[in-house]
Amino acid sequence: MSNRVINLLVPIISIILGLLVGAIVMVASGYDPVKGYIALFDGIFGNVYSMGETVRQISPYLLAGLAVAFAFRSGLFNIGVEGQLIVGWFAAAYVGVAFDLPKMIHLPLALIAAAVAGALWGLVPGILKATLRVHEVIVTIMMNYIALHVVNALIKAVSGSYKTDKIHPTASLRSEFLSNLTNFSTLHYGIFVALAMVGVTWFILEKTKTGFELKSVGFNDHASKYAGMNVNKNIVLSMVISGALAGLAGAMEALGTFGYMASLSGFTGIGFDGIAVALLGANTPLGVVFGATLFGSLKYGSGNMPNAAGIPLEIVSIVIALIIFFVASGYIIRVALGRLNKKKEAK
Amino acid sequence: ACGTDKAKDTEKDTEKEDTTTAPEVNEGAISIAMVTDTGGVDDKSFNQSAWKGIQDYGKENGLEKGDGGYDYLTSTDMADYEANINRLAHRDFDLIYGIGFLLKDAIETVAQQNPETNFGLVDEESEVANVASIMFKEQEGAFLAGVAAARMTKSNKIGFVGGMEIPVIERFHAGFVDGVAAVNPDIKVDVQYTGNFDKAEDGKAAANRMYSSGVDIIFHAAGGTGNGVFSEAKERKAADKDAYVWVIGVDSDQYEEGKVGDENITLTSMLKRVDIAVKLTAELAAKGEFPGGTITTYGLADDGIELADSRGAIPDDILAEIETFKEKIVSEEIVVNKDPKAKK
Amino acid sequence: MEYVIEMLNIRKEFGNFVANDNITLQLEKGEIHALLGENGAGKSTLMNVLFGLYQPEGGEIRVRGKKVDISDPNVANSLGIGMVHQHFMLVENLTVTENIILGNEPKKMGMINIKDSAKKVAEISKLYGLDVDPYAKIEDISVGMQQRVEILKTLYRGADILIFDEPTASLIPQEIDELIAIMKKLIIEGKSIIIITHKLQEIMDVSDRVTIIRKGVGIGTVTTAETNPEELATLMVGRQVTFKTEKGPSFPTEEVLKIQDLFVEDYRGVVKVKGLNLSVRRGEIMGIAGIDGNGQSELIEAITGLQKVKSGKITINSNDVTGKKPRKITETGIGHIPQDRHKHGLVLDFTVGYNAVLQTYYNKPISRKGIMDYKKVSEKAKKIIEMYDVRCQGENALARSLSGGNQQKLIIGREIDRNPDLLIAATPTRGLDVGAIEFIHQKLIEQRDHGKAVLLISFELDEVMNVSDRIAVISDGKIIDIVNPEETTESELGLLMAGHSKDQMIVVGDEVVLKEGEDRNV
Amino acid sequence: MSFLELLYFIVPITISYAAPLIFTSIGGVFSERSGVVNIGLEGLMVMGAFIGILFNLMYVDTFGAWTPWLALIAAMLVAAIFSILHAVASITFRADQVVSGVAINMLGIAVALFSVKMIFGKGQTDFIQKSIPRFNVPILHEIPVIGPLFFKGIYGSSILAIMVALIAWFIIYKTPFGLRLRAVGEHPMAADTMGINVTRLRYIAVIISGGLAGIGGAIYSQTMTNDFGHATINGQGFMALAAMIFGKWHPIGAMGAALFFGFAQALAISAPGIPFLANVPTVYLHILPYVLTILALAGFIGRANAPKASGQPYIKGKRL
Ligand SMILES: Nc1ncnc2c1ncn2[C@@H]1O[C@H](COP(=O)(O)OP(=O)(O)OP(=O)(O)O)[C@@H](O)[C@H]1O
Ligand SMILES: Nc1ncnc2c1ncn2[C@@H]1O[C@H](COP(=O)(O)OP(=O)(O)OP(=O)(O)O)[C@@H](O)[C@H]1O
Ligand SMILES: [Mg+2]
Ligand SMILES: [Mg+2]
Repeated sequence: MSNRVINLLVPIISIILGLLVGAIVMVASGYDPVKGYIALFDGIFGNVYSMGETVRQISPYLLAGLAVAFAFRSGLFNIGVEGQLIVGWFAAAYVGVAFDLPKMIHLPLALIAAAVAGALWGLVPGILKATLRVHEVIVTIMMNYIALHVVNALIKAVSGSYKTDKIHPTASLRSEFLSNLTNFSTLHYGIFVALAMVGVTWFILEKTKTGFELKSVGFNDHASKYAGMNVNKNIVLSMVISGALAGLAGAMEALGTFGYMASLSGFTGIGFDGIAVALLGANTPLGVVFGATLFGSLKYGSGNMPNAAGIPLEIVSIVIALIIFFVASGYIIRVALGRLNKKKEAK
Repeated sequence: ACGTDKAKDTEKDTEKEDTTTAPEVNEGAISIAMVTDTGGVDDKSFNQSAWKGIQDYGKENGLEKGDGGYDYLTSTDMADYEANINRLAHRDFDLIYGIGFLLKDAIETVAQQNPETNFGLVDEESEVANVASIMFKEQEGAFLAGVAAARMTKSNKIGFVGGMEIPVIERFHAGFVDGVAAVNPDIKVDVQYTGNFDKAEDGKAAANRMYSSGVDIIFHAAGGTGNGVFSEAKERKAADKDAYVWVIGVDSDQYEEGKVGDENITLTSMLKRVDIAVKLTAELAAKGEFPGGTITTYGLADDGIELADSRGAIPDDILAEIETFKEKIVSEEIVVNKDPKAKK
Repeated sequence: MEYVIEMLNIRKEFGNFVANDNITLQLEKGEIHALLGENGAGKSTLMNVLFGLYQPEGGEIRVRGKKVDISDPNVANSLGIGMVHQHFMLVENLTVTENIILGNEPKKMGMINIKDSAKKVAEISKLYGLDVDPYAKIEDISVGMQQRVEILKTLYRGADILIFDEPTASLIPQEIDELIAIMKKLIIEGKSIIIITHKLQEIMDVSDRVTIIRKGVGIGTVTTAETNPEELATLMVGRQVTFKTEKGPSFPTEEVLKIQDLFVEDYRGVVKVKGLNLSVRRGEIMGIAGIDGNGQSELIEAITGLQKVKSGKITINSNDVTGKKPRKITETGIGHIPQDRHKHGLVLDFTVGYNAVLQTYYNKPISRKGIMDYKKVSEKAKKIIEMYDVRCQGENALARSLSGGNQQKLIIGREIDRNPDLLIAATPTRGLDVGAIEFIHQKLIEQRDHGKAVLLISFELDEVMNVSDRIAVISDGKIIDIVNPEETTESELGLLMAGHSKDQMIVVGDEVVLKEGEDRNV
Repeated sequence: MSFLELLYFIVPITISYAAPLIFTSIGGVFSERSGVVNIGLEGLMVMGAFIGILFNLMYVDTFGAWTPWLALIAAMLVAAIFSILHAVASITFRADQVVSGVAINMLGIAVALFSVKMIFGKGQTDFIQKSIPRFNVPILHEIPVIGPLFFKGIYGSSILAIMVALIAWFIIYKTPFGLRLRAVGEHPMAADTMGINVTRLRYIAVIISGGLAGIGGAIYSQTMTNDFGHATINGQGFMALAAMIFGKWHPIGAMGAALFFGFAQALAISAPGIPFLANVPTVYLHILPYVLTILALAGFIGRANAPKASGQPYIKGKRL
C-alpha cells in the first residue's frame, strides 16, 4: 500500500467504523439500522431536492472550516468563527436591505460587507494577541457572546422588529436556475463563492509569500522573527482573514439560505462545527472540502431519519462524533493497516 | 385545492387498511403535520401545545401517526425549517403547520411552491393565499395574570422576567403591566429581559434580585431561562415554608414545575391554546373552509387564551374579579395594550 | 578485569535503518570509558538502549555479570545506571530540588517533604563538589549549573554507573574543567563512567579507554594511553583529518561594521552591553572571546535589530542601522548563524527547502509580486544541499528529521549563500563532530578570503584561536582588549576573559600568569 | 438598593454562578497540566448535568435529602468514564487533542439527548424534586456584613467548589502526584527518564478532569434548571475553558477567573437595581460580562503560558 492509498483509506475506514458503531447503537436501542441508514442516504442523495439542500448546507461549513483552518495554520485557535459569522450575517443582510443598487454592485458589496464585519470581529482578538499577548481563545469566546447580543440589538434598531426585512433580489445569491434544477431546493450560488474561497485560501497559503510567512509564524514565531518577519502583523492578518472567511459564511445565510436575519436566541453552531470540519481536513483547504462535505451531508441528511425512519436525529450526531474520533485516531488505523500490509507481504 | 388532496388521501388510507386496524377512520379527515421551531415538540410551550392539537385531531378522526395521518418534524436549527416543511410537503400532507414566528419565511416559500397544499403559521402573519395565520392575543391573558398578581401581592412589588425582546414577549410584558395597573396603578412592575431563552442561571439571578428586593410574584415569559425563576422560588419556599413567593407560568400549565414537597409556588399559568387553534383550523380545512390568506387571532373570547386552574392558590373572590375583567376584555370594553413602549 | 556493564552485539533498528549494528561495549569498574563517533554514528542510540529508552533488536546486556532486560528507565535506575542526556531532561519551571526528586519523592503526610529533600540535595552536592542552589528554578540557572543538576539526579538515585552524552558541548571552558574534576572525583568514589564527546583532547585528558563506532558499526576499543587524537580521528571518520584548519594570512580592507559606545539591555531590562566599541573590516575574521553572559548575546541581538539599542551607534557599510527593523538591517548585508538553531535558526516543521529561503523568500527570484515560486525554492535548496553537503532525504524532508550537524550546515549554507558582507556566526560548531567542524571552519575562512567580514562568537578557545584573525575579548559588556591569536596563548586569553588586563600578567616559561598580588577574580 | 444590599445580593449570586465553572475549570487545569488539551469540557459537563438529573429523578425516593449529593457522585463517575474516550483517543491513539475534544462535545450532547428520548420519550427530563439546597452556615451567618455576604443562603456545592480549588492547589503544588503532573505537562520525556509513567499519569489527569466537569454539570443542572434538555449546558464548558486560561492554568487562578465571570454576570443581571445602571440599554448589560472579561485580560492579566507539552502526544524516543 502506498502512502497515498493509506491517506485515502483512513477517512474511509473511519466513516465505515463510525456508521458501524452507530448501527450497533441503533440495534441496541431497538431501531432498525438498515432502515435508518437508507433514510440517511435518501436524505442526502434521495432526490435532486435533497442533493440541492445538502450542497447548500455544505457552503457555510466550507467557509467556517476554512476560517478555523486558516487561523490554525498560523498557530491561532479561532473559536470565534461563530461570532464572526453572526456579524457577517447581519452586515450582509443590512446591506442587502438598505441599498438599492444594480446586482453587479449590490451582491459583491453585500459579500464584502460580511467579510469586513467578520474581519473586524477577528481584528479585536488579533490585536489583543499581537500587542498584549492576550490568549485568543478567551477573547474569541467572549466576542461570540458580544456578537450575539449586539447583532440582536442592531436588528431591532434597524428594523424595529425581531428580524430584518428581506434583502433586495439584487443582493441575493438565490438562483432560479439552481432552485429549479433541484426541485425548489434553497441551493444558491453561495457554494461557488465558498469553493472560490477554498481556491483563494489555498492560493494564499501555498503560493503567496504572505502564506509562507503565516505558516512560518505558526510553526515557530522566534525563528520567524529572526528571519525578519513581522510576527505581530502576521497574527493580526491571520485573524482578520480568518474572520473575513467566517463573515462570508454568514453571508451564505443572509444572501442565500434565508435572505434576511432574525434575532438569534442562541448560537448557530456552524462556527463550532467549523472547528471539526477544519480539523477533519487537517487544516488544509482541500481537506476542508472533505470535512465540510462529510459534515454537511450527514447533518442535512440526518433530518430525514426521524422523517422517514422515526429514529431520533441525535443518532447521526453520535455517528459524526465517532467518525471524528476515528479520523483523529488515524494513527492507530495506520498502524493496523501497516500490520495488515506486512502480513500480506509475508505471504 | 382540498378536493384533490382528499382523493389522494383516501387512496392512501385504503392502502393502509389491511395492515392496521384503525378504528373508524373519518372519511372526511385530512392528514396534518407540523414543523417545530428549535424548541422541539415537548418544549412545554407552544410546540408541545400545537402537537397536542394535532394528536387530538388525529385521534378524533381515527388517524395514525405517519404518512397520510399526522406527524411532526423537529428543527434543530434555522436552516431546518424550510427543509422540514418541504419534507412534509413531499410526503403529501394536506395541511402543514409551521409553529413559531421564525418559520414565516420558510412556510411562505414552500407554500408558494406547493399551491395545492394548505399551510398554517402560528404566531406570525402571512398573506399568502394557502397559508392560514394563527395569532394570539397574549396580552389579554397576561393582563389577567397581571390582575391576579396585583391582587395577590402583599408587598405591592411584582416582577416580570422576559427572555429576548421580541414582539411575542413584549405582548406578554405589555399586557401584564396593563393588568397590574388596572388593579392598582401604584404597583411598580420590575421588568427584566435576560436576552436569552436558555440561560436558567440568568433567570434565577433575576428572580433572586427581584425576590430579594421584596417582589413576591414573578410572571415569566422566558422559556428555559424561566426554569431559573422557578428554581429560585422553589429554593426560597424549601428554605422557609412560610415564604410568600409565587411564579406565574407561561404557555402551558406549569403547575408540575412549581412543586415543593406538598407546597406549590405556581400561582397560575397563562395558557396559550395553540392546540385548540390548530385543531380548529384542521377541522375547517377538512370541511373545505380553510381560512387561507387570512389571519385568525385567538384571544380570551374564543378560549384561545386563558388562565390555568390555580388549584386553590387564588381565592374565589379574586377569581371572580378576574372573570369580570375577562368579560370586559371580551366585550372590548377594555382593549389591552400590546406594545410596552406605547405608554398610555 | 571486572566489567560492570557489558553490551554485547547490540543491534538497534529504526524501521529499515540500522542505527546500531552488533556493537559491543564493555565498561570496567572504576574507569572512564569514552564513546566516539561522527554525528549520527549511533552513540546516543546505544546509550539510550542501555538506559532503557529503546529496546534493542538483538544482543544482550550484562550488568555486573548478570544478564538483564532493561525494559524502561526505572529498571536502569534500579540497576544503578544513571544518564545525563545530550539534551537536558530538566523541567524548566521546576526547582533544582524538584527536578532531582521527581519520581522518587520523600513524603511527609502525603506531602512532598521539600525541606528534607533540599537538605539531602545539598549534602550530595557537597560530597561531590557540585555547587547548586537547591531552591533555584532551572530556567534561571546557567547551563553548567543545569548539568550539575543532571548529575545530581543520577547520584540522588544512587547510580554508580553514569552515562554522559556530550556533556561538554554546551559548557564554557571553566565549566568543562570543573566537570572533569567532578568526574575524577566520582571515579574515586567508586563510580564508573561512559562519556560521549566529540572533543578528542577531552578524551585524551579524562578517559581510560575509547570505543569507536562508525556509521552504526563498532570499530573497536583502544586504550587511551596508547593512542593519540590523530589516530582516534582516523578511526572515527575512516580517513585522515587535519586539525589545524589551513588558513592563509588575512588582508583586511575597509570597515564593514562599526560599533560606537553601545549600551544594550537584556530582555529583563538589565544592562548587559556597557559602552562597547568595535570595528570589523572586510577580509578578516574577528573572533569574540568571553565567558558566557558577558553581553555576547545582547551584542548580536543589537546588531541584528532583535533587541533595542539603549544608546550608541551601529553602522554597517556606513549605513546607520541603529534601531532599524531586523529585515532592514539584514538587507544592509548581514548574515546570521544564531546560537540556538532549533529556536531561532530553523522552522523545524518546514521542509529543508522552505528553510533554505527563510531569509530570501520575499525577494526575487524566489517570489515575485507576492507570489512564491516554489520551483526556485527547490532549486535554491538543492544548490545549498549540494554545496554544503547537507545530508537529508532531499529538499522536501522536514528540517526536524535532519541531524543536528546537518541542520547547522543548512543554516550556514543559507546564510553564506546570501553572500553577506558581514557574517555573524554564534557558536557555529557546537555539538558537531570533527569532520563537520573542519568543514564549517573552511567555509568561514572562504568567506573571509572572498573579502567578506566574519564575526565569530565562540566559547571554545581552540576555535577562536584557530579561526580568528583578531580576537576581541569581551568582559562585562565591554571589549577590554583586541589580541592577535598568533601572539597570544590560551592562558593569556583565559585571563583576559576573566577580566584581567595585560599589564597584570607576566610570562613564566611558556605560561602566562598573573603578577604577584593580583587577585584571580573568576 | 443600598450598596451593602447590593453586595449582599451580588456576592452570593457570584459564588453560585461560579461554582459549576470552578469545578469544570479545575478539571481543565488537571488535564492541561498533564499535557492534554481538553476542549471537551462542555461535553463532559453535559454528561454530568444529564446524569445528575437522571440519578436524582430515579433515586429521590430511596435517598431523600441525600439524593442531590449522591447525584453529584454519580455524575462524576459517569463523566469520568466518558472522558476515558478522550484519553484513549488523544493519549493512546495520538489523536489531535482539539479534534478529540470537539468530538467529545458532540458526542456528549448527542448521547445525553438520545438517552433522554429513550428514557423519557421526549426532549427533556422531568423536573427533579430535590435540588441542591441553600442553607445558612451555622453561627457564621450571624457575623455582621461577612455573614450575609458569604454564609447566608449559600449552596453546599459552592463551599465544595472553593474547597476543591484549595485541594487542587494542594495536590498540584504539594504532593508527589502534583509534581509529576506538572513535570509531565511540561517535559514528558524528562519525566519518563525519571521513571514516571507518562501515559498512566495523563489518563488519570484526563479522568479527573472528566469527573470534575461532571460534578460541575450536575451542580449546574441541580441548582439552575432542575431538569435536563438540549440547552441546559449552553457554553458553560467553554466559559470554564476560558476561566482556566484566564487563571493561568492554576487552580486558584481558575477559581478567581470563574468568580470574576460570576461577578460580571451578577452585576449585569442586578443592573436594574443599581441606580446608575438602571437606565442603561439592555444590550449593554447583556454584553457587560464579556466586555469586562476582555478588558480585565487586556488591562492587568496579560500574558499566560500554557504548559509546554500541552497539545502534543508523547511519543517515546521522538527527537525534540
Ligand atoms: N528515534 C529515531 N527514529 C529513527 N531513527 C533514529 C532515531 N534515533 C536515531 N536514529 C538513527 O540512528 C542514528 C544514530 O543516531 P544517534 O543519535 O545515536 O547518533 P549519535 O552518534 O548520538 O550522533 P551525535 O554524535 O550527533 O549525537 C541516526 O543517524 C539516525 O538515523
Ligand atoms: N525521530 C526521528 N525520526 C526520524 N529520523 C530521526 C529521528 N531522530 C533522529 N533521526 C535521524 O537521525 C539522524 C541523526 O540524528 P542524531 O540525533 O544523531 O543527530 P545528531 O547528529 O546527534 O545531532 P546533534 O547531536 O547535533 O543534535 C538524522 O539524519 C535523522 O534523520
Ligand atoms: Mg545527536
Ligand atoms: Mg548523540
